Amino acid sequence: MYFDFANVLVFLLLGILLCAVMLGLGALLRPSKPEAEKLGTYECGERPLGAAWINFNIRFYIVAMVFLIFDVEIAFIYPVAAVFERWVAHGQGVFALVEILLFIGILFVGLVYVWACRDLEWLKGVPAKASDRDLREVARESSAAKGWEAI
Amino acid sequence: MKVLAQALLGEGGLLGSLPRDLAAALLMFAVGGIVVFGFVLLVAGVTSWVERRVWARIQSRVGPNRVGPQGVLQWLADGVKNLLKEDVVPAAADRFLFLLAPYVVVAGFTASFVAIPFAASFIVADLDIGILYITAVTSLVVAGILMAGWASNNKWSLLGGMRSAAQIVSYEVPAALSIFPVVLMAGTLSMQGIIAGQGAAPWNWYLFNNPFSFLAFFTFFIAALAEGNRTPFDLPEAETELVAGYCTEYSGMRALLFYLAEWGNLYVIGALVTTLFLGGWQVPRITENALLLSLLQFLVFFAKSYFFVFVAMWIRATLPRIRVDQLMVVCWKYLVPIAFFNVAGTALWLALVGLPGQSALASGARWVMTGIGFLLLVVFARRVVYHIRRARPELYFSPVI
Amino acid sequence: MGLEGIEVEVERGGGLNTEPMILNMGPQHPSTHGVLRFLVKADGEVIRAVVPDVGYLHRSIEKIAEKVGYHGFMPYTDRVDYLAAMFCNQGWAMACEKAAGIEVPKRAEYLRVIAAEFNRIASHLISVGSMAMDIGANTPFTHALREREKINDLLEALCGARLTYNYMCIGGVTWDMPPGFAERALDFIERFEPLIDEFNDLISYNKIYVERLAGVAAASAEDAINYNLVGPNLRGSGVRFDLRRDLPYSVYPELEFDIPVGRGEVGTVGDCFDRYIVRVLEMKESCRILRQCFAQIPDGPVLAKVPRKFKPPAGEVYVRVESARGDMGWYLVSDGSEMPYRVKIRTGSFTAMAMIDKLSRGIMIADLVAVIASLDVIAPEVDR
Amino acid sequence: MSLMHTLPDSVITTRIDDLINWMRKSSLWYMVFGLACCAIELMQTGGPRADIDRFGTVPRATPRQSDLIIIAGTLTLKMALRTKLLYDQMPEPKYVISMGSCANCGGLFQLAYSVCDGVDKIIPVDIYVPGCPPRPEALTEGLLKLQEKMMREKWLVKGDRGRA
Amino acid sequence: MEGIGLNHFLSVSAIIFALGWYCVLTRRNAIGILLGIELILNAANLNFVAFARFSDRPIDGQIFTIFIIMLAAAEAAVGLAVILGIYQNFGLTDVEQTESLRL
Amino acid sequence: MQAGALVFYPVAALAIAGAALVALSTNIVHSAFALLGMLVGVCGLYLLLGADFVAAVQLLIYVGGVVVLALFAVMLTHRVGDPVVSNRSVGRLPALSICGAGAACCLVVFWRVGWQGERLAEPVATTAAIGDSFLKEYVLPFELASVVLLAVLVGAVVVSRKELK
Amino acid sequence: MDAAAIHARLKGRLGEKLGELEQERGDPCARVCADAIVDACRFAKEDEELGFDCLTNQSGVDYKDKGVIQVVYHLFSYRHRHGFVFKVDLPRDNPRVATVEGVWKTANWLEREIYDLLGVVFEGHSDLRRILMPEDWEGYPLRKDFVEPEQYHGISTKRESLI
Amino acid sequence: MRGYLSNIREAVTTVADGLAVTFSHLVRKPCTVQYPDRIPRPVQQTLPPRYRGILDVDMEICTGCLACERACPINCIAIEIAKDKETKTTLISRFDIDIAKCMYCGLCTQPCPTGAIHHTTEFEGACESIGGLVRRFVSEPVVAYKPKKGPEPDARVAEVLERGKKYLDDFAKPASAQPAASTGEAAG
Ligand code: SF4
Ligand code: SF4
Ligand code: SF4
Repeated sequence: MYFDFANVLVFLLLGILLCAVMLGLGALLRPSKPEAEKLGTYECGERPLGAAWINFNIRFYIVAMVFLIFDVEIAFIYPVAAVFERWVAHGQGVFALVEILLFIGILFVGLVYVWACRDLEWLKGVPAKASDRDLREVARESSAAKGWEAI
Repeated sequence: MKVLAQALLGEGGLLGSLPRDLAAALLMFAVGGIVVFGFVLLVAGVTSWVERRVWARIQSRVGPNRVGPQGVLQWLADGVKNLLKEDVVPAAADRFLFLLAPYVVVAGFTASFVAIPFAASFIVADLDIGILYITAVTSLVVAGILMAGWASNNKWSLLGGMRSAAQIVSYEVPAALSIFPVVLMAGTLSMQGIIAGQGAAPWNWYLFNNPFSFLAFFTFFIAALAEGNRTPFDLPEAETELVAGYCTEYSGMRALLFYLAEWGNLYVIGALVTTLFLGGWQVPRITENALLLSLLQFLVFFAKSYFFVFVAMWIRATLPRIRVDQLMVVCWKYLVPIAFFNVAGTALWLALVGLPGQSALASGARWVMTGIGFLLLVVFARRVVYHIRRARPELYFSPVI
Repeated sequence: MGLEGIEVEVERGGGLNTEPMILNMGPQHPSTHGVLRFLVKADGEVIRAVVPDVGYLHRSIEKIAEKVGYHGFMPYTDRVDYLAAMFCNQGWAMACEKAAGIEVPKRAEYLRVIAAEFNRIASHLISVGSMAMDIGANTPFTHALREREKINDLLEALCGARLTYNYMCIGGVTWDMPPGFAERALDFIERFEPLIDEFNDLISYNKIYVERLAGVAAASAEDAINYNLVGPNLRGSGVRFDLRRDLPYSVYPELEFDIPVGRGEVGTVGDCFDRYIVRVLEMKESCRILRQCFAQIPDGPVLAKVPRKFKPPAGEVYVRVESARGDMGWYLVSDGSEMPYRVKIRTGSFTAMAMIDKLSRGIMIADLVAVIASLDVIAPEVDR
Repeated sequence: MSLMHTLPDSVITTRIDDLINWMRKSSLWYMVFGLACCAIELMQTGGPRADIDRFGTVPRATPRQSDLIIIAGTLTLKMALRTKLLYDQMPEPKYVISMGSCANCGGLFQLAYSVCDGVDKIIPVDIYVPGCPPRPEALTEGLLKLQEKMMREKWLVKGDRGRA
Repeated sequence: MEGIGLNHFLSVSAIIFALGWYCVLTRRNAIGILLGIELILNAANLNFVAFARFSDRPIDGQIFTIFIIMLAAAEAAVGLAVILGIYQNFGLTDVEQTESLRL
Repeated sequence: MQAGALVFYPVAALAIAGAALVALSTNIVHSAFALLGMLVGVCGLYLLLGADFVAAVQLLIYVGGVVVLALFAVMLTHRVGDPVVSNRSVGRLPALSICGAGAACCLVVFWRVGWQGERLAEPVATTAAIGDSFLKEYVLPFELASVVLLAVLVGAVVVSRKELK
Repeated sequence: MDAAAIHARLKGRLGEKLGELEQERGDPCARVCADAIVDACRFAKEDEELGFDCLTNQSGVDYKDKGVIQVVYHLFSYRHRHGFVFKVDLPRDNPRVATVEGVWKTANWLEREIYDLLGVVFEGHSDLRRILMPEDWEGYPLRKDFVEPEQYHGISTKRESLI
Repeated sequence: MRGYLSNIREAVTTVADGLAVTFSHLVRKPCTVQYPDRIPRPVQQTLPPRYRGILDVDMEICTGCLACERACPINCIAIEIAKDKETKTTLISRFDIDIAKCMYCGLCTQPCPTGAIHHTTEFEGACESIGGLVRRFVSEPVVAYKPKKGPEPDARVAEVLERGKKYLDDFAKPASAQPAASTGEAAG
């Protein structure tokens, strides 16, 4: 068993080694000319409008949360599923079956609940008259190409 | 591999005496090195070329055909080119995480090859938790992608990273749920164990075992595509929306490492599908020569896996991409319930009908399922012929041009 | 316990939906057709407002018209809408002819229609193809390019260029059909029509595709008219209006064709899918028109006599042609000299672009791409 | 500590350079960057008829992963600034193909008030492709010319890159 | 596996535990505190597995660990949801202030 | 040095370093990513202890779930670049002394008691045993777990939904 | 309705503010006083019989010699399939006119373009920014006396001829 | 439930049909023309005669009339001529075309009396320097061609002239001598 586990470690190391070799070899061969402009953030050819590190939609979060619950469930079923066939063979199939079905069933209720409450849907309705004044200001400013030094 | 180790080092566990362990480690690194640097790199590289050629063919083009015969070395050229490309770390990025991300992604991806079987006697480590292990290490990839997306400090990257993470984790649920029918039937999580439960002939595959596993095959494949960020689920790198997704800011080799993981992942998907549903390396015992048999098994396994790699490419060349809200709908409202249904169904089936050989119904069912599968293929082929007839194109059967 | 170094996050009511992210799409962005730029205020993936920023391709074509003269301006019109240059040629030629009262020979009119309709197919091919590509399917786009190449070949044989045709001239066309052209063209149409069906099988009615487009960014007929949407976009909103039939010019009255309109087949009337499918159907209609043209085209000269020093009398005209992107208006003011006094081109993309903000509120970022593609906005037409 | 331009000029090193250059030229990724009419021909060049993917040349959406920027079309003054920025954001080594009359020297839009007459005013151009628009084959030829040029470059061998 | 005994694992666990506590004590950001709690739980898990491994019923310890992991996940889900809720309503993730908010 | 130690120390170091970063990093996103390192390290320790199934579950749930969730939550709630986010509620020093003392006590006790542990046999597969236990002794907790999960799902969704509408 | 009828109906509403019907080669047109243009447009749109639901084109012409900048409105009715043209003469040195954005949405961008290229200020316009030219551009290019600037952000606008 | 199942059905059938279309392309011939090397005939030869490629001038038949220079809207033709009083001939000392600027519109070729200036099917002109994109047709002054009354005596020139004439003939001729306004119907 340790041998098997050691292999996992070895492969993780090899993955890292792979990257290191590639990047190291590259470091020997590639040019490097950092310039201020080059290191600027790419934003479709415009100067970036602020950092990207800002908040974003909560939908992703809810999805991840629902996932987490189901993930735990999956972790629980794995060992049971692995022995299920043996239990069936030993004639205790019904007990195991009931247990699995109960477990899955209860969680399925959860899914149904989330579904029914429309929590899995992406909220779309947005205040139709969200102001675009700030956007226009941004457009005006960037259109003026302020701060673009002469070429 | 264990066999090899035992042959070379003798019986006994690891983590005992140092010299023996070192020898074992050497062996592991040697084999691992061959697998990672030889097989994985090669497969990922060649896959990129094959993908371009298949795409090209579907799009009435030729595709890369200049580097090496028919362009097979195209991936090498791309690799060398990217090796020589300047490595840009944007000033606004979170430098440490930005540099770390590719390592995490690639390590997570290479680690999954530990449990991928190649032949009956060749698997790096037939982990007892095999299939669970592969699902688990994929999580590293998610973390790496999030890392890349966040560290870049670029809006497109961040959006791409978010989408990617949300997508991979969501689809892990239907994927894992679709694995259960197989696990239920095989009674083990070990990859070799699962394969051992199947046979060489199609009707001995889990795919055709019962209606539920047949359905599970499709849900699994779809979910696996989504986990691999493949069309129609390629939102994270949706070019027309998010530029290049989470690797927008990555250049040269670093970007290539992400792509490497992606192409390699394609093979992992294929190998998983093959293992779980298509009988893995099972071949009829046509020869007694162990080496020859192993080779044959390897070829069969590889061919089956690569067929699914091809299917993924083919799908990618065909389908548009779904939207992020639809992505969730497809996952939670379609795949997950169906997968639940499959698990419950398979459990019931096993409890009431049993495995083939245990009851006549079970044995009969797999014939029926095989028949249905064949029928579907025929229907599809007829449709292909219809399209050809209608367009009256110039036919051309050679795989190369 | 020490409380040193505390700075309090005081921002109150900072709900999760109140910090939208300002995204900058373009001017270099794979989906913006040509160089357009959109400032998007997005709340996660949902768009709250869009401000298009144009002018990245403003080539001052209208000003150049005042410098190069009537004949010399013809090649410039090719660049106004490079995907459908024939219509610009035609618009300019018609404007000049109307200003000077020149009658164009019948055969030339037919040739113009033939060239224009081929161009319409070519343009729509790009439009529907890039629509598919923006939704994420690359193959339909390349198939569209493949067919377009065949049209390019035909047009190349007819007028010597693949994109910037400069085929029409004031008073007619520059070349008559080359020998064998009609046969080649008909053969192409013969093979092309089933390919439209194949295209539909491949992508148009694909469930994912339909779901992506259905009900997205629907423009009601009233809004469409108010915002002056034209051509396929207008018809997508269910308004059965086509200059070729309703304010006929050239030889269109002699031809028989249908005007497809959006019916809300899969979603709401006037949604992205309607605008898309109208274009697909129009390609079929164009094939029909072309067949009739080749059957009906008379013999005769293809060019009226026009002096090399072309000087229309002072005055002004406004001509509208149904381009691939709809009603294209040519406003020409002449002061009787050799140079036009003022030329103004009112293009479909320009007005469509103005509507994007209205259409895209509350949709998702991925949809914005579809909306732009479905409106078939191209930069040179917006900016000129 | 790059080995670039440090090795002595010898048969072997030149050979290695050749190999490197051959690999590099066979994998020229270009940025999706269409400006005007020429962009349509650029598209067709990537399309099924001309298919420059044959030479390993594929489009990339981000400048970070591109080796080549094809200036396809009219460069307006407004766009010129952005183009410069995009070019700057490409990692070395990078190449520029100027496609079409407008990009070469402003072409027919030299008469315009809002057009930058030639992309070489803002970024160094490697290859000029004439045409208005150049047909896909012409652009392909430009690409091949660029490949020839790349083959002449030095990588490990001492000396400058051999760029103009 | 000579040389490495129970002590070693317990030591690691103790260190992680202490760091977890440190994190919980010093952070004012609620999410940070949650991360600290995860550290503590992991330390506990490690103990369970380690002790079990060196006892004669290795499986029980592991099952405990699995249940703890489950609970940790549940805690994370609910905890983070609550934090988000607070943030949404009050725009802050700072524990000291939320106290005074009297939710 | 033993081979076991050769593996143990780096893995333990990874776990501790990760934990330290979680606790000490000023940037909460870094903390969240450091948690990843800690979890992987602990996962390695589980493997060393022969608990393969637990290790996999750790990866699956913690790395794939909790870390991602935490990251999402962090990205949802805070503006990075604000240095204020990680300021402290307890002085650094008092906290450090408390925790340091605690850890030191534990360590001393452990090493005094001297659970050196005997040489362990090769670990055996655990999945089947765990599965059997779930169906035997632990059947009630197993089923309860699903109820708990259901409650968590409903609860968490309700909590985070309230604000959306 | 034919041109004369349209004109008559408009005249009924606008009276003196509407000029004579001109109908040479182009479309029927009439001059409108600058202060009446919104009224005229609104009437033209909302009146049942006129029903000009669409502003197909709006453009400006610089008549330098006359010292006038003319804004031209091309109206079209999808309902009745007829068209009409309004013209407004504005003084060249200070061209200002009320916006018709409130009548037809499409006027928003068309007016911005006229503002950008000819410098006509549309009073009451919601978003009067330059549209085609960059915000820091000087001059109105479509005016007859526009001179090209020597350079823009350091890019010179002249080029040596190769031949 | 109905909608649910029909959604699945539609998705499966349409996706499968799309897949069938793409699969059928695997046995169709690619339409790629493998320029430059793997093609049966050079692309130039496959282009139609009207193709407006790079301009060429046959100096043998150029009359030095400057019609082309005047016709070009963007002045990318530069011709220098000198009248030789004694021999009554025109000397062309420069004939440059800036193909970097040219827009390939063909306006210059239409007024040429002999078809000397014409578009070819040549399109390959990529160059590393922009200076290389100027085509100079005169290296040292040449005597301009003078149209002869009868047939051209010089066989070589005659051949070129023939080509030029053919080139010009391809252009549409204005409907003859009738007044412009009424051409259409009468000629049709
Ligand atoms: S060179 Fe010609 S075709 Fe190309 S962008 Fe300029 S005008 Fe358009
Ligand atoms: S083709 Fe047009 S642009 Fe070129 S030289 Fe002739 S007239 Fe001038
Ligand atoms: S080329 Fe033709 S038009 Fe030009 S100068 Fe010579 S003869 Fe005259």
